[in-house]
Amino acid sequence: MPRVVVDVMLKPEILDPQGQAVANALPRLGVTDVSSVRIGRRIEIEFAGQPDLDRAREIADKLLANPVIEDFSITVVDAADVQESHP
Amino acid sequence: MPRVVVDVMLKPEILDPQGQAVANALPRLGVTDVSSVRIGRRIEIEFAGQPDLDRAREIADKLLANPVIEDFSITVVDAADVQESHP
Amino acid sequence: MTARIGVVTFPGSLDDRDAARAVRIAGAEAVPLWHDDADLHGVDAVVLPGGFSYGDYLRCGAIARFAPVMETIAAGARDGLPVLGICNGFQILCEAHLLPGALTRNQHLHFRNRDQWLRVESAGTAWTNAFQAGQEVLVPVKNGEGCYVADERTLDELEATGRVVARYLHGNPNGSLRDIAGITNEAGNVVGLMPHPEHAVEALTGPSLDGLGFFTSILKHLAGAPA
Amino acid sequence: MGQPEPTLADQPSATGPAVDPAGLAARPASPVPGQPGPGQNTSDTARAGSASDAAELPVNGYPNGVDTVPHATATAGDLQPYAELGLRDDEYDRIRQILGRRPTQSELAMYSIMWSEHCSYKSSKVHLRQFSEKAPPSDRMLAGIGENAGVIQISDRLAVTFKVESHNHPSFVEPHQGAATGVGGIVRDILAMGARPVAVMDPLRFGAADHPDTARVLPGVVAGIGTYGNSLGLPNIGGEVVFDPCYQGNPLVNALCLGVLPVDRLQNKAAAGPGNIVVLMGAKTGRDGIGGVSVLASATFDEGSEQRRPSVQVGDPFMEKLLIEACLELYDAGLVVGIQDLGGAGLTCALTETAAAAGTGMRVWLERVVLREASMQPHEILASESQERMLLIVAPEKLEAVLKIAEKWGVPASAIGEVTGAAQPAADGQAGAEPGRLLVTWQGHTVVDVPPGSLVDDGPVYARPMREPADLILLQADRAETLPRPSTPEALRETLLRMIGSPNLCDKSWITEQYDRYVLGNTVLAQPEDAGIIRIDEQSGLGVAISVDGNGRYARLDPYNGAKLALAEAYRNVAVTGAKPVAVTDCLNFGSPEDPGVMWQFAEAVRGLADGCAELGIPVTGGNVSFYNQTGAAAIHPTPVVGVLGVLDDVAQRVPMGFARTTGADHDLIFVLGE
Ligand SMILES: Nc1ncnc2c1ncn2[C@@H]1O[C@H](COP(=O)(O)OP(=O)(O)O)[C@@H](O)[C@H]1O
Repeated sequence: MPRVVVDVMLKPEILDPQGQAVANALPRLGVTDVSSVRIGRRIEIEFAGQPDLDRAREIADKLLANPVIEDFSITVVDAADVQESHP
Repeated sequence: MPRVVVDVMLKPEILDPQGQAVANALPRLGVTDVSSVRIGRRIEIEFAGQPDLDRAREIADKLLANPVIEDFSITVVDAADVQESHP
Repeated sequence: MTARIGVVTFPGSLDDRDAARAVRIAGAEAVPLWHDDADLHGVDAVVLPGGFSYGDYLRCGAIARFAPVMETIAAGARDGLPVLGICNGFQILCEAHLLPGALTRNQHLHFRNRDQWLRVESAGTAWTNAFQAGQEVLVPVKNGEGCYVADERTLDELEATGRVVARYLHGNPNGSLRDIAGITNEAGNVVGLMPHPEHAVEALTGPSLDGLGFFTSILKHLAGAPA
Repeated sequence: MGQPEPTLADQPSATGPAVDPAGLAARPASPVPGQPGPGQNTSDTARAGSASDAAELPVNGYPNGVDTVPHATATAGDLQPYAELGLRDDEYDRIRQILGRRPTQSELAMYSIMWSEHCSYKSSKVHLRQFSEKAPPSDRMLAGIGENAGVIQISDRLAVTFKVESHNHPSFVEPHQGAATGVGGIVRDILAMGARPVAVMDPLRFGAADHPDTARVLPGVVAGIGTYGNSLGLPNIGGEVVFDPCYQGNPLVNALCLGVLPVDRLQNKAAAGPGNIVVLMGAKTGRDGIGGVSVLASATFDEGSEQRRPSVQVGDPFMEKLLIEACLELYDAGLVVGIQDLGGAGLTCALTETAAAAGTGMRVWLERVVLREASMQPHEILASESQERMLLIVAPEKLEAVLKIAEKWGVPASAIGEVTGAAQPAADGQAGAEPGRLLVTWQGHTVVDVPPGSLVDDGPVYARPMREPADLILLQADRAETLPRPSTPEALRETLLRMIGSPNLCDKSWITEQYDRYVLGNTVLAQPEDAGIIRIDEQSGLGVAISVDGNGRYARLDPYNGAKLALAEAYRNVAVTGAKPVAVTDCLNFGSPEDPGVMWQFAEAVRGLADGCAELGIPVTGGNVSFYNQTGAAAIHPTPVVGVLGVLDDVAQRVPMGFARTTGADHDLIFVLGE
């Protein structure tokens, strides 16, 4: 079944302490070539019928993201078509 | 600059209280045709040079996702090419 | 007549009985309000207590904002109804756009509970008129997402118009911009506070009695307000 | 309202005007369309036994895709994976003997989890008896060992209940969720007694502070405990943080909860009254921790554990908070006959324990359980350890009111069965509902037909071999007196600095700051005090003090005295606040009971604790045994953790730990009491 995915990320100017914490931990894993890590939310919405993009946009705008600090983007994904998945 | 995106979602059989809370709140916004909401993390990693997928996979496996309860998937995105973004 | 102060309970509210206790100790009647009941039962002021409304899933306060009682409170607040949001209540007020800015994850990523010194910056609000501007008070903080953020323009405006109600002293417990612990709206009737004054109202259980001032303030305010 | 609230116990915190019941949070998932009224709806039982079972084509190796009682009877010779489920040959034989046939798949799952060490206490039972046998008489104890938690009367009107439990293994696998659900579990035990949970404590033990895995486990555990307790609005009033390499592969996460109840609100778990309805209330049932009890709690983490890695439970503290409020409202309205929390062994444990406690039978329609995943098999539904669920026994005429309160709080609830009589034939005279049996059907097929007591009370009991560990003499010979002592001021200074800087003695506020200690507004003492104190009655000042203590290193050297030492320390910590110690709870964390050395340590520790309690004149009211805490062949130090509860008539009289200046005096005298 197709689903709508809403990605919510902190606006670039808002500090992301979680992402920073991950970035700071990387050298300990031997990873030194990462310049930035940002952590946001991925929200997968399944509709009973046809996925409704306008509806999803409305939900995202009113509830899923706080426009004061966050941006969001919306995509429709075919569930069968999910990328390389681990494990 | 291209970046690597790691999407981390709870395994399907694991309870997702966040998603459930959002799903339960939707009727109050007048949305009644959503059958399920799952909430995970979207992690955007920028590499200093060329994004390194294997590296990203290793980071995801060791640090970003807990394989006991979560699955992850990895994609390379061209930052210029980010989908419709609000607001 | 004793003032009637409503204390709202959302599913997941935790400090509601504490807020009610503080209201009573201050000498008013605490009136329980229920999230699903849009009727404010004629209260003179409202406290949105601390806790984890709706589990604080998604974002703190994001879901509570849509509760029926909030619609009435928002409308009332715009007409001057005094509203105090404590911790989760502050988060709800920001989510409902009754106050500017937002509360985000503590910079150190931990929940933090400690006794915190504050400076009351503005004694001109409905909830702080019992203090002197500049007065230092000791009140517990306890939150995981108490880091106040807003854009520079908003922050400047809050400062310029005296709408920063309280600031953290001797160490900022969560990374709030400009050490902001509480703010008010333009009219001074809506106040959001991250620290918990309701936990500083009894010598036996709190670090001080300083929190009581927020609750006696509202009585003073109501006594002075035209009926 | 507007009346001062007299006590913590008797007011639901969050009852607003009960105007419109429908909470936004969650609409109960379709509560019970067709109620099983007493005596009706048994026709599907009859169908279960009919020939249709055999006629269908096999799916999953079973006709109809499910192993039924008639099928099990017809295929007595089928091999079953009992060994993989942790059952011994003789245990499996006993099951066949009890049933007079091979167990169905569901029954096998049920026996394997109920007869596991974790649920049956099969290795510890013979020793734990001493707690009752040696216990001093107490007229305060309203409920004791065997109940969900011990209940102690503290005034004419009020009682408290408290208990400590372990969640060690899950917390190693998934520290955050493991620890969080540990708190959730003990809170439901307290709730099941009729109490409002009012405080938590968390005795913790980790490997070396500088070991990399401690950096994974400790923050997760602390965040898990913090998140769950904070979100429930329960002040954390104390605990322990101990580092020792012996806990490296096996951290100890113990959690204690305190609850308060009016004496007349005491609940019990007996499923009394044939015709009463069995209601499952709380979160939906999913595939959480299936096999968790048998695999997770009775096996060690060695190679190969990768494959049988248990599915971990994820906690939802918000649901638990709603569940608490809903239960308290049900109690206050007098709507439940019996109640039991669902923890380890899930529905299996709750159904059999409630029925066995009353000596009744039970009839359950498994398809009425609200599922998170529709594809779940009956044995999975029975074994699921989904969190935040309670089982209620409700009189039929009260059912509607019960469902209404659940709906008000946004908690799913559904009637899944009914209590059947101990000596009463099925109401419609058909075969099936035999007296005093647990009969479970799934979509018309009988999947379980067992005497409930056989799972609960008649499990195996072992007097395991015990032998003093061979290295003990050597360890004891290495006496403290022989250690070098600092003899110069410099050496003394160096020793002192080393001690102050050691992780075991250093300030713990970096952990305790992550816990809410103010919520509920009755915390009189908490960290860094020796004991936590909670005010119970705001009018009179009546309150209780609790301390938890343990010393694994001491217990390793001498388990008998090590247990006594833990008891004595907790007792002293409570007494110095001014409280009178009245009750004990304990969590006994040990290695494998199949190791005679560990078994000896266990027996000694239990004997020590029982003797210590007898000497001090206070009873053990409940607790928990956690075995198999080891990595490979190496067991942790024997670690009995002991909690002592004391009563203060007026918490304003408590004595805090810090020296306080006496007003008017220019100096104070310091005395040392004791030897
Ligand atoms: N995991 C914990 N959770 C809550 N409180 C804790 C925890 N660990 C330690 N504490 C508290 O911190 C204080 C100091 O602990 P500790 O150094 O172990 O003291 P003591 O040795 O006197 O028991 C005590 O009040 C104790 O209850």
